[in-house]
Amino acid sequence: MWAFIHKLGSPKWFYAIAMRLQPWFWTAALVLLAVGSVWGLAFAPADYQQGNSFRIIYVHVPAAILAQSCFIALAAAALVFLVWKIKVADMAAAVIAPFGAAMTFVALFSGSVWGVPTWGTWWIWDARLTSMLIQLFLYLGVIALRGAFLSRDSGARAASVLALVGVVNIPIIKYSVEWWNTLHQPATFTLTERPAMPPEMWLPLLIMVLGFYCFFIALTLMRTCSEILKRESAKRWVRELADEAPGGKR
Amino acid sequence: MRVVEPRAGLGVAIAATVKRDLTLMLRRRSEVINPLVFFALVITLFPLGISPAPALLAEIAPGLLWVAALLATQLSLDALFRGDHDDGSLEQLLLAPQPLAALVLAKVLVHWLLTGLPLALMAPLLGLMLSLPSGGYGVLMLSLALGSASLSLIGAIGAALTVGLARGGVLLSLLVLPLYIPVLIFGAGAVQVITLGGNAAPHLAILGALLAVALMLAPWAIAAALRISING
Amino acid sequence: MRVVEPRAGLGVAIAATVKRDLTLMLRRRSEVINPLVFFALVITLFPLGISPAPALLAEIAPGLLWVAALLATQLSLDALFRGDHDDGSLEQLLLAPQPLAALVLAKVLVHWLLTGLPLALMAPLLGLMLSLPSGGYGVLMLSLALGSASLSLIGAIGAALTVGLARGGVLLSLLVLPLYIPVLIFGAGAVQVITLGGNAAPHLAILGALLAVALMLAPWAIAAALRISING
Amino acid sequence: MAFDSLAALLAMGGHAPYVWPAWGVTAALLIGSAWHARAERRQRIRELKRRNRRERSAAKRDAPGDFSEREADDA
Amino acid sequence: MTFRLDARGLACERDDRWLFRGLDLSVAPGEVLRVEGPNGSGKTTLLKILSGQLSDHRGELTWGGEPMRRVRAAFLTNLLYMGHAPGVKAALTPLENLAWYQALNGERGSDAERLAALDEIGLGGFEDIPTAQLSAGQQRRVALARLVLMPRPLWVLDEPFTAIDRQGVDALERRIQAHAHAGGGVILTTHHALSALDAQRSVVLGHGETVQAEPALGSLHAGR
Amino acid sequence: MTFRLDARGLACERDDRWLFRGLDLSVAPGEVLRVEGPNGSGKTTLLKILSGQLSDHRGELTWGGEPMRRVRAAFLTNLLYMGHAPGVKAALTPLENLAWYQALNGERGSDAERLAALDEIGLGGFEDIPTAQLSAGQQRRVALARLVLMPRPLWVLDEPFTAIDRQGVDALERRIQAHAHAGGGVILTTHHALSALDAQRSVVLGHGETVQAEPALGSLHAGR
Ligand code: HEM
Ligand SMILES: Nc1ncnc2c1ncn2[C@@H]1O[C@H](COP(=O)(O)OP(=O)(O)OP(=O)(O)O)[C@@H](O)[C@H]1O
Ligand SMILES: Nc1ncnc2c1ncn2[C@@H]1O[C@H](COP(=O)(O)OP(=O)(O)OP(=O)(O)O)[C@@H](O)[C@H]1O
Ligand SMILES: [Mg+2]
Ligand SMILES: [Mg+2]
Repeated sequence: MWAFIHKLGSPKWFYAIAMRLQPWFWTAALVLLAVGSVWGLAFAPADYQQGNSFRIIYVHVPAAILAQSCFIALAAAALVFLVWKIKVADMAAAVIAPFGAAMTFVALFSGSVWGVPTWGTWWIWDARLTSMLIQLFLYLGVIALRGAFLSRDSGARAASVLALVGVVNIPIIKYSVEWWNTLHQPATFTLTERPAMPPEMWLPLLIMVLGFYCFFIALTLMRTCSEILKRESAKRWVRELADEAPGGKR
Repeated sequence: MRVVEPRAGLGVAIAATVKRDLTLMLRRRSEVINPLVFFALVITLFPLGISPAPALLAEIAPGLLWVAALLATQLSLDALFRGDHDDGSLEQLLLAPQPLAALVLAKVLVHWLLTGLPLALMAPLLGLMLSLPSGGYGVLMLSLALGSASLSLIGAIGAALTVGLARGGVLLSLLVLPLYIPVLIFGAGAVQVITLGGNAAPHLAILGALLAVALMLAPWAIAAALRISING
Repeated sequence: MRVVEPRAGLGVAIAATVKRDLTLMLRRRSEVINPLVFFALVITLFPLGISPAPALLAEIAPGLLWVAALLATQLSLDALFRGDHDDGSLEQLLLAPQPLAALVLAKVLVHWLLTGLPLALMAPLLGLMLSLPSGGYGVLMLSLALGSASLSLIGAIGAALTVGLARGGVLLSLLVLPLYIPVLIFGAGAVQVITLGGNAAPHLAILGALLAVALMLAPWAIAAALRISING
Repeated sequence: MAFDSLAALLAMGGHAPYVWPAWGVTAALLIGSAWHARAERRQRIRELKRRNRRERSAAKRDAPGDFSEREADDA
Repeated sequence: MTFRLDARGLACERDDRWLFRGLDLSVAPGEVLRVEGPNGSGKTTLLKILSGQLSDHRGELTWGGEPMRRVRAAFLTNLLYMGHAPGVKAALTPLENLAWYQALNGERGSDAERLAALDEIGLGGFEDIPTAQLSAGQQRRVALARLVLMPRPLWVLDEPFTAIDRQGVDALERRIQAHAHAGGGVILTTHHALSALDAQRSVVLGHGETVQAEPALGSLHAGR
Repeated sequence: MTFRLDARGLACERDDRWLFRGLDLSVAPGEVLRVEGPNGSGKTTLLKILSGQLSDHRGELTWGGEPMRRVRAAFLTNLLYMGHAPGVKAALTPLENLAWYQALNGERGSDAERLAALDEIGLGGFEDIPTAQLSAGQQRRVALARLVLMPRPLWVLDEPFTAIDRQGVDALERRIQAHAHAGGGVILTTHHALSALDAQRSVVLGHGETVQAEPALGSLHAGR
């Protein structure tokens, strides 16, 4: 187990394994997203209350879930990098952060668009919405901090520390934001109270969530490999690999 | 070796200074988005600190937006001359044969382009989050665009005065905030008037006039302040 | 020459660091007053930007006071390690044979003594200006005193992370303000509850708990962050 | 199929202005990041190839032998 | 027209102590004036006064016979000053740094020109790396490239040899010598023992009130 | 017990270029090791690695035979490092600066002791002036006073002669020599030609990949 982790930590090994796994995840993502989208957009029944605006759920919820998972993945990668000094973990962190921020943005955007027909407003200061917004700021902070250092190594480690501090804070933030909202007034709208969905509504949702996860994994593997090519460009195996690799001819 | 005669070249010098400052800011892209994020963050703090009730927020929205934009501009000003001072290029700027006021104006222009203008463009989004009544958005942007130019100019005077000091940050706020008050009153006033159904034109006209005055006087004041700071 | 054995002396080192930082801050007395004046100025801006109506102001007073205090603390944090970094004494602090976390805690303590504590003491005066209902003043001070200690500790992590960067200021806000939110919510909540006639004890207890957590974790995070910043 | 026609699907029962932008932004971001990842990978490979070519020709010019002696510790 | 910088009766006080008093000096084409003295004797202060950056002093400065105040712009056009801080932006590359300096002077210049200057000063191959990532000596060399690039008659250099390696010092000394031979003027301070630079005149600043002047190889121009 | 710093197989890369590779060196009591090389050859980087400030390098460091990671606290107790930045607070007086340095070391010290150290380093009379108001060389002397005040066996000095005047350089060289004679160890870089300091060993860092080592007067300890 130990040995395996350390092997995986070596860029060469990680590259080999990741490149092998990658096509499978891309395929899975493509299939799942295609099926889920068609099902969700065209075949799932309309909600009896919200009508067709309900179909936003099929992008909103996967994005929201993934946004939170990404932060946990980011913090895990940061921890691995700081404690075991495994460079691949940092390369993964570097590519996870922007994608997590993008997913947070998607959740916020789709949610506020959804809010107009259902709540009649783009934005309310609800606990969940607010903590999502704060999460976006945390992502931006991690990205900005990494970019602000001239030396890549320092930027990497600083961003890792911030990701860890942030992940300690996320539960505290969630808890406090909920406390804060119930303090002033009962929440006007809730996200959780809704009638149980029939399977033909939640099955496509499940498919979409899985599709988003596969997409995330495929993208992370691919971009981490590109990052390896960049950072390890002086190594012989990378150069030999470049000679053999197809594409890039221009 | 013969004496070199002063040559014109003011245009070249200004263009190069604008280009240099743009490059410097854009090279660290985070420098450009930071004031925007700060703006958004401060706006987020208010509902958290005050109350999430939309009616209350709508009432205080113009004031909150303007105060937050003002603080964001002002904080980013601290760096306007500090970097140049620390590495000695401010000394060289002062020893350039070109009129200092013009060079300094170029620096302020870049600051406004990358801070004030984006803030103005972003404000409607935050207005939405504070439930600002529709109808106020155009005036919000216009007043911020006009006003933030004055803020950059006035703030640069403060930045120039404090550049020699180790910790300018808070001191700068102190010097500059009182001068910001007229801009704040007419800027927030314009937005408030329009959301209450009035006519914002007079307020905007005054903002324009303030900007004209600032444009005429501030560059000289900034140049003088820099000379004083470097002298110590 | 024989090898020197590590000696205890941690107490001496901490005391000397506290004394040094106090001397440094007090020698430029303006450093101490600046956050206070910023606090007061920001509080003055709100009535100007929003509305001078006392009823409205009283309603939003706890939130405004807390947000303003938070911003004042946060702005003064940028300088916490920057001076030491620029003149090379941070390098020396890191090379000291004493545990870095303890020395750093001493620096944060001084920061709180000269920023957070005075802010808490001054807040009632500004509360008065915003027509904060009587009865809230004690809790206002207590919540600010407790809360600002957490703010100093959390903010110091951000300050340590950005100390090597040319323009830390605004980036620091981006890093630190999201982390401040729990403190803001419970701090402002405490004051609000008491002015509405409730019991602020649970809020204050949570503020205390947050402080305890920060005291335990922050020094290590700060030390790690400093090591990183110096490295690059 | 929950809709009678393509037009009905596009109209989304009057909720088109909400559903399509939400889906559109999501799709744009997903497709954009995938495309970016692909472009980035090609760019990396291209850079590496160019570098290999450059160093080979330099090596040929200077002295016979392979490029790079800096493979100190692969893996 | 040739240039001439004159100072008459310069005096400067710090902490109730005269750094120098009644100091007369002049720099004309072909002259290298070295300001000497131990640490804290006022060399930097003197150079800042001579380049018009400090105004809390007594005495008179003239440029080409005219009072400095009136011909300041003309004077600055002819001056190249390098202080303790190199005046180089850490986030810009050497090329970009030099481009800005040329533009400040009103010139557009060309990259080829700037590359040549960097090559000559020993930074060839580093022209596109952000200056922050260069070593202490390389950063100072970026500033020194201005000496090659920008034709200004009067150089005022405060410790130009700081952090420069031995070959670099030799090259720089020769460059200064060449500048003087070509009719330029140089005022400099340094604690280094100079080898290649001959025939320089010196002003020696002492501790406290006394100002001595001693001719090194040239004639005596500075004194009480 | 005496000390001994060993480095084995040190390597450091910057911008895809090896500054040095396979570098072995050691410092034992009585030895002065001079790190030489042109600007940008990696001297500062090497000194930071040796003093444990940089961690992005290869190779092993040991102190008294034990890996550095494990004996870091003990090592730091024995180290006096002076970098490019003097580490002196501008708003504090020289006396206050020194008091803090002693306290960092866990000592209380006395004003008399500190005054004596300042006197010896040539700052007598300036002990109560805020350091900001001292000249470049005087500010560096405040930092150098630590050499007199704090008895640490291993000195690591990066360009200690910067901005110091000629007498100052001589005195400092003699101080370093005396430290070595008393059984201390010194690692230093400088571009100055040293006169009083004999019997030092050198590591020469070259441009690019090569690392040569040449014995100056002592024996060869560093090399590939
Ligand atoms: C900007 C606005 C919004 C944001 C930031 C937001 C955020 C979130 C988050 C974070 C989740 C949790 C996902 C999980 O971990 O399970 C979620 C779930 C959900 N949201 Fe939203 N949301 C927004 C608006 C809306 C609106 C307007 C609706 C519809 C009325 C809605 C309906 C739902 C539903 C049905 C779920 C899944 C059920 C659940 O897990 O509670 N959201 N949203
Ligand atoms: N922060 C950094 N990031 C990347 N590269 C750096 C950094 N600092 C230095 N370098 C590179 O490392 C090389 C060695 O720098 P270093 O400061 O060790 O040189 P040095 O021998 O001390 O030179 P000098 O005599 O000029 O002080 C330089 O060529 C520089 O390009
Ligand atoms: N900002 C200042 N305020 C007050 N006094 C100052 C200031 N700067 C310098 N001095 C005083 O002026 C004297 C001369 O300083 P200056 O920097 O000119 O010396 P210098 O000859 O350049 O020395 P060095 O060889 O160390 O560079 C110093 O002794 C110092 O005490
Ligand atoms: Mg000097
Ligand atoms: Mg160096």
